[in-house]
Amino acid sequence: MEYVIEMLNIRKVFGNFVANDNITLQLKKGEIHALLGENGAGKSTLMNVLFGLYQPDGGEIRVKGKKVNIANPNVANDLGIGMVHQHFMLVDTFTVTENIILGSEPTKGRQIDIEKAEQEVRELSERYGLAVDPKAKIADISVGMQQRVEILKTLYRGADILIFDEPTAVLTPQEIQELIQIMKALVREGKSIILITHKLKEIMEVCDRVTVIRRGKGIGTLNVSETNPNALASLMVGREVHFKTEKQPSKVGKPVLEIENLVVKDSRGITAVDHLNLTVHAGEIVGIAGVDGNGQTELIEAITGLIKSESGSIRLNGKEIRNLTPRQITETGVGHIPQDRHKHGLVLDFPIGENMVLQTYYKEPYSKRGILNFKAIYDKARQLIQEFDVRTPDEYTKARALSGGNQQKAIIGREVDRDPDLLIAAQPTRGLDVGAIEFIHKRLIEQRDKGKAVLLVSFELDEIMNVSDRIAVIYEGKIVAIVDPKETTEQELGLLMAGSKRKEAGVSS
Amino acid sequence: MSENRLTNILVPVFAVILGIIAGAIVMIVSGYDPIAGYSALLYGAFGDRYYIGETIRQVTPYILAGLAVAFAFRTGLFNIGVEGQLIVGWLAAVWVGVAFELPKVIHLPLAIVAAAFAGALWGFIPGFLKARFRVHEVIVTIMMNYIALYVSNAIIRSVLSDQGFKSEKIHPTASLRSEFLQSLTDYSTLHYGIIISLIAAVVMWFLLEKTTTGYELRAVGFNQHASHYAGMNVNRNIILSMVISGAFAGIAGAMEGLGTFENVSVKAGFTGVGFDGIAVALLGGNNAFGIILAAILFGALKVGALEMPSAADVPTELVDIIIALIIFFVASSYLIRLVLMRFKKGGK
Amino acid sequence: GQAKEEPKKEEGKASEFSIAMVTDVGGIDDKSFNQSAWEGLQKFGEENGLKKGKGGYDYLQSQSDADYATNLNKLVRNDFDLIYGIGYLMTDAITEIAEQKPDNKFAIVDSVVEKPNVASITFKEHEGSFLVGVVAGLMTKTNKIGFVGGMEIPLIEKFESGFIAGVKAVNPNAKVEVQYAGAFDKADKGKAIASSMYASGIDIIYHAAGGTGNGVFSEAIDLKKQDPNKEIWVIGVDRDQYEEGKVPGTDKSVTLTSMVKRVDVAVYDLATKTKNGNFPGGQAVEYGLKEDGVGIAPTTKNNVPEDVLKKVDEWKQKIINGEVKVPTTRAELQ
Amino acid sequence: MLHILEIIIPSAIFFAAPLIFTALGGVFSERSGVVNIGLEGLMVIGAFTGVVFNLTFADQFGQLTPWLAILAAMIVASIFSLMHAVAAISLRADQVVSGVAINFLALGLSLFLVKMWYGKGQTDQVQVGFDKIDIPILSKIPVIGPIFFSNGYVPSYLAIVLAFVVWYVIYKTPFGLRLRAVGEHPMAADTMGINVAKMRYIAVMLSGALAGIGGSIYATIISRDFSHATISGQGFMALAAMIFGKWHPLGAMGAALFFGFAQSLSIVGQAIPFLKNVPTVYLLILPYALTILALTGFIGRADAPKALGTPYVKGKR
Ligand SMILES: Nc1ncnc2c1ncn2[C@@H]1O[C@H](COP(=O)(O)OP(=O)(O)OP(=O)(O)O)[C@@H](O)[C@H]1O
Ligand SMILES: Nc1ncnc2c1ncn2[C@@H]1O[C@H](COP(=O)(O)OP(=O)(O)OP(=O)(O)O)[C@@H](O)[C@H]1O
Ligand SMILES: [Mg+2]
Ligand SMILES: [Mg+2]
Repeated sequence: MEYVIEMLNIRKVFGNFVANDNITLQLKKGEIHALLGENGAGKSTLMNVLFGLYQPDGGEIRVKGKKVNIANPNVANDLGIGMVHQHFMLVDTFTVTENIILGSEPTKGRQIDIEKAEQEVRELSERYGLAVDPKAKIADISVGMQQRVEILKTLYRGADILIFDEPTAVLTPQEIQELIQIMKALVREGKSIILITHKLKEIMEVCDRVTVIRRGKGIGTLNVSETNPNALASLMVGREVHFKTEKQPSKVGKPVLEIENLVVKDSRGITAVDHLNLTVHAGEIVGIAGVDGNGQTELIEAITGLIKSESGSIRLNGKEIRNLTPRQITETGVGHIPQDRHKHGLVLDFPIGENMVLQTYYKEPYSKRGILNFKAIYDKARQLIQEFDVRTPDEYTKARALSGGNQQKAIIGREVDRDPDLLIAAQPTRGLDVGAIEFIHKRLIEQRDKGKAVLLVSFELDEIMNVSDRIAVIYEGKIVAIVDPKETTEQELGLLMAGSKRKEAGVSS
Repeated sequence: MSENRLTNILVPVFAVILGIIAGAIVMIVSGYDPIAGYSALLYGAFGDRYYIGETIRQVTPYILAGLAVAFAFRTGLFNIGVEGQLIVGWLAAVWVGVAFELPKVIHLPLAIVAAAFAGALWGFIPGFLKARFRVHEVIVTIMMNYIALYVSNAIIRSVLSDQGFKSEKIHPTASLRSEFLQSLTDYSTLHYGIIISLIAAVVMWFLLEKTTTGYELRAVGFNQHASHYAGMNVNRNIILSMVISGAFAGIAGAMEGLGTFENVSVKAGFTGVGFDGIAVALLGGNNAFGIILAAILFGALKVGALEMPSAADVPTELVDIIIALIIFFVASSYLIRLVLMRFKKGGK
Repeated sequence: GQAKEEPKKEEGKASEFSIAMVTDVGGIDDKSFNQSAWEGLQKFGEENGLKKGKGGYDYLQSQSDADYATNLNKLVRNDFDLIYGIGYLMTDAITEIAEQKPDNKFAIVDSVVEKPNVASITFKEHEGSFLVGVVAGLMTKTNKIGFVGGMEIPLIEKFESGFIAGVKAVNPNAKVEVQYAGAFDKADKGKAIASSMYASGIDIIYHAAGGTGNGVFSEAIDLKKQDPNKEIWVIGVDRDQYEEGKVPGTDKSVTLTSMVKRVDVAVYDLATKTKNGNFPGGQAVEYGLKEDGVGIAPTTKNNVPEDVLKKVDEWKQKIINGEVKVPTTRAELQ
Repeated sequence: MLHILEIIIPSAIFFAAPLIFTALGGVFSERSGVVNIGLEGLMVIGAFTGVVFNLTFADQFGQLTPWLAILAAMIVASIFSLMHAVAAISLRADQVVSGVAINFLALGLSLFLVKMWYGKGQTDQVQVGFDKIDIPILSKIPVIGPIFFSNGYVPSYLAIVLAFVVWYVIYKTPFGLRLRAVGEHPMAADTMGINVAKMRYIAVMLSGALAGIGGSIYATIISRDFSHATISGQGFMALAAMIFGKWHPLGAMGAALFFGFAQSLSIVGQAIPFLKNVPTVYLLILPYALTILALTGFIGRADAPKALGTPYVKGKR
């Protein structure tokens, strides 16, 4: 058989939780093999087993026919297995080269031979058209670039079997296209690839075969040519799922958020938002499409008061809120689902309950004259938990213990419940499975139908396309176009986001 | 949940037991008689009402120092400066105690408040520098300790005395001592400070667990970004927590100045109470009630130790070894937790 | 603890006159007054056939200032007949316990407590310092002399004033450089001060700084090792510090002389008096040259020539028979 | 003025040396992600071992004794630091806590042993110390010769040399790269096949060894005996020096020298004409006040290694 990798009946148990239950996955030489499953289905776990980070509790692994015991990543490396992790494994104070050679450094004498290393990296990068600068610091390069560094790490170690764990979750359409080209190039060079992704489109586009797992169990392996997205989705979730979320045409009301000539500098003092204009009305969802790093983050942090802006004006229902404190802004009626749920969204070491009143603890009924009223707090928590179906043992459980998906639901519950006139949602579905995504999209639309204004920022074009009523394309800190999702295509958007074609700057319709 | 709480209580208990066992082993290995050693220790700590009085007297500043350390810890700050804050508190209390003549109802509270203020000021500086310039509070508090030591020595010499080595005795109206307590404990140096320290413990618990201020302080301690996002003033909370922590430490100083010594003298070195406070806080799990228990334990060990050389000629340092090991076992609670786990599993 | 108390009382009374002392944090091996006092106690104990421990002679060491009262109390409860507090730091503790236990006998060294049941022992350190000052004044080659004090307190000021007076008496144009380390246990400060003093041409340093003095010695020794013909000296304090000054690999010592303070004599003396029933309660006994309470170390002759020693003796007589009045403070020094 | 420098600088260097050694140790430990407040205690152990060894073997080894004493201190202290390593790395202890424990234990244990072995509160004075030297050629250089290269102790100069060695190791060698990776992003290091625990053990034991040296040279050169007061705060000053120096070997050395300078200024200052009438207290607090000012003013905020203080648990995100 020409399988390069065979994982047979792999079993992995954490405590008394079975993450992988007799999963079998066989990888042919030169194929791109998709691994599909919900959040927590066990994909990362399975791959971590293959990569030697975890030891299987059952089953066996064969590489090129012979049985192996992958005790640690070194063994995996020696077997030519390389992994690009879901959460990047890069030291961002190091340079690209330092990250790549880490652990197998070329030396002259006792000293690292950095010139030689940089040379090798440069050659590799050219050979696969990765175009990374060996001398650049990780902290200074884009997420897409960082991912290429991850790829180079595996190539540098001579891997011919590559594992990609949710590589596209963090990429922009352009970057995704480039990644796909890279993967094809790799396969042409005789490498084999396992690709984990939640995005069925990508599977259909690049993969030869797909293995589906659900709640730790293997459901089966199909040839991509013989299946379709809906079939895959229902296989993965175990029920019917709708991609296009149903919604009535929007009843647009008065302007809620009005931004004029806003200028914001980023932490390094470079102008990130450059005389930006944008208006969001009651009862509409405005989606901001753009390549990561074009000022989305700064724009949102400026609106919500997390960072100060240089000049311009931000009005909420006509009231100037620019450079007010976050609290003043929240109180004027802004809700914010932050991009980084772990950094901003939650105090992970607080119980879910106390996280539910993060912005309102000082108000009645949650406290009176500075004394907290825990009954009121936990009543509210219980209500939200069941209303937004947050899967947690109880409201006293630390937020840390919840899955990304459930953490996200908790945050959305909290923000929506404050009933703000403007709801800002940044990457609300990042890394979540189709089920959770569906739920969250419903909630956003619900708000809009209640006559609230919603500002959605996302790198996932199809999310933007099917949730927004208007799409504002951001490029280099400016809104370069406002388009109607019904009249545009991903291709057009992609071009706009790349800054090629310019419509008249974003004056609102 | 409750199981969790149980382990949280069991861990320090086990740590203490292990520490005491280890102490016995040390004694045996080094050729001392552990029975004699520990009975001397016990007698020296609780042997009769005098010793009990002395133990309680020692416990008093320990509770407050522990609270000071813990309060900062809970807000994510490490206050090694309790020692210095204690010294300036001591100085301030005595200063008020000798400088004014007032009725007790005013004088005593005034002296204590002065101490709290002095300590708070000493805590404010590192807090402010951390908030405003992101200067590492550990260094600043270390430096502030030395500054406190030398400055207070200088003041004692030039202001509170005429180039002497100690201030006068404080006026009785500012004293925490009482005939009653002394007669009760046969002339120990026990004073009313213990009541103050217990009140302080309640205050800390209430402030942190029950008030919005405490909610903010804890939130900032866990995650500054999220606190900022939630509209809290992170810098204000950092400063506040250092100020309150310092105030507790200052009051600890007042206990020494108004109770134990009734004056303040030039110090050749640190009192050590501030550093012991770190141990107390850690063993007490940075929790008000736990701190009281931890303080009692360490206070008893310290006072009881004095009996060991004469009664069992075991060096007093043995106690420091025991304390160290206890802290060590608390730190390595993971080990104890594992054991407890096995235990539970076996039970099922 | 009553039951526990009783039998002790019996044996306490049964056995003869018992004495004990409380040291400060220094301990009975501090090469200073604590050690000296303990030597006195031991001498008394052995001569009277006492055993160490309860009912005989004993000591307690304090771990911190807070322990003084506790330790004194411990000794009281163990029924020692005479209890010494060693060092001025114990003044308050003694005062307090003397009030609480009017029937017990106490003694304090280096300080005065006016209580009927307390005997105070002080020394005329200024007199002894005057004599070593004379030695320094006569021996200096550079006419630059140093004084290193521990903490700037009245007690140490007595050393300083007496010393300077002594120097000036025999060598008016010698200059005495005074510096305080701010602590009695900071050897590093002592060493740095000494190094700067020697570097600035000072050739004799008198230290009254306890442990801080160790630094002075180590600096002098290191310099001497580096250049054996270098003429630099240290003057020891409290006990004969000739040994501390020994230069490794030689039989030389950088200790020129030492101002010895016979705490042992005083302690022994007081114990005997009390045993014989004449306890000088409420009095302050001051030990000076006359009483052999202070003086210069016998080893002085090793490094100091005959004629100088003769001079020293002349001054000693002058002081004893009151011709010279030695200042005890800077004010008097003027 | 020059003359004053000839007094201040050598004593500055001599004050700094123990801090430099110890701070460099701290750099290793914390660069690997393990907080080490235990430096104070490790210095205590070093001082204790150094002195005891010196007293015990002076007759056998003669002039070599102090050097062998340093070696002994190094070994014993690094073994002692194993406790911290086990707690902090294997037992996932709170690293601050176990550091504090180390400090208590070191002092308690060493004094306990001193009382046991010598029957008193402090050891005798060591007889064989280090010699003051003038560095051959260099000390002859006019002006700077007498200031920098005279009246020094060999270990002091070694400290400065070592700082550069450590810099080389941490920034130029594979070991250094891995060490820093482990301190910044242990999981990344792990996936690159680096044994995180092993690296951290090595780092902590190095910090023990260096703090041991720091403590022993302090005791042998300065106090010449060991007692409760021998090491009182130097470890914390070294910690400060390390943070002040932004976890960089040369930075730490600079900071240590700065402390040393301030220290000796505060002592020698009393002898300097134009500082004579300044009240002593100002000179005494000078080093500490200056440090705070320096940190606040031009140094600004230092950022620690990212993984500092967090135990690494395989497979945990
Ligand atoms: N280190 C671990 N310890 C305990 N349980 C774990 C661990 N890692 C994963 N799990 C459990 O195993 C399940 C599978 O986790 P895994 O990360 O493989 O999911 P996944 O399919 O990668 O999810 P996602 O799509 O969100 O990446 C999770 O639900 C989690 O509860
Ligand atoms: N060490 C762990 N212990 C327990 N559960 C874990 C651990 N690591 C991951 N998990 C769980 O595994 C599941 C999938 O992990 P993962 O982090 O991929 O979740 P996610 O929803 O994808 O969030 P993310 O946005 O981080 O991808 C989640 O339920 C997560 O809580
Ligand atoms: Mg995953
Ligand atoms: Mg995920």
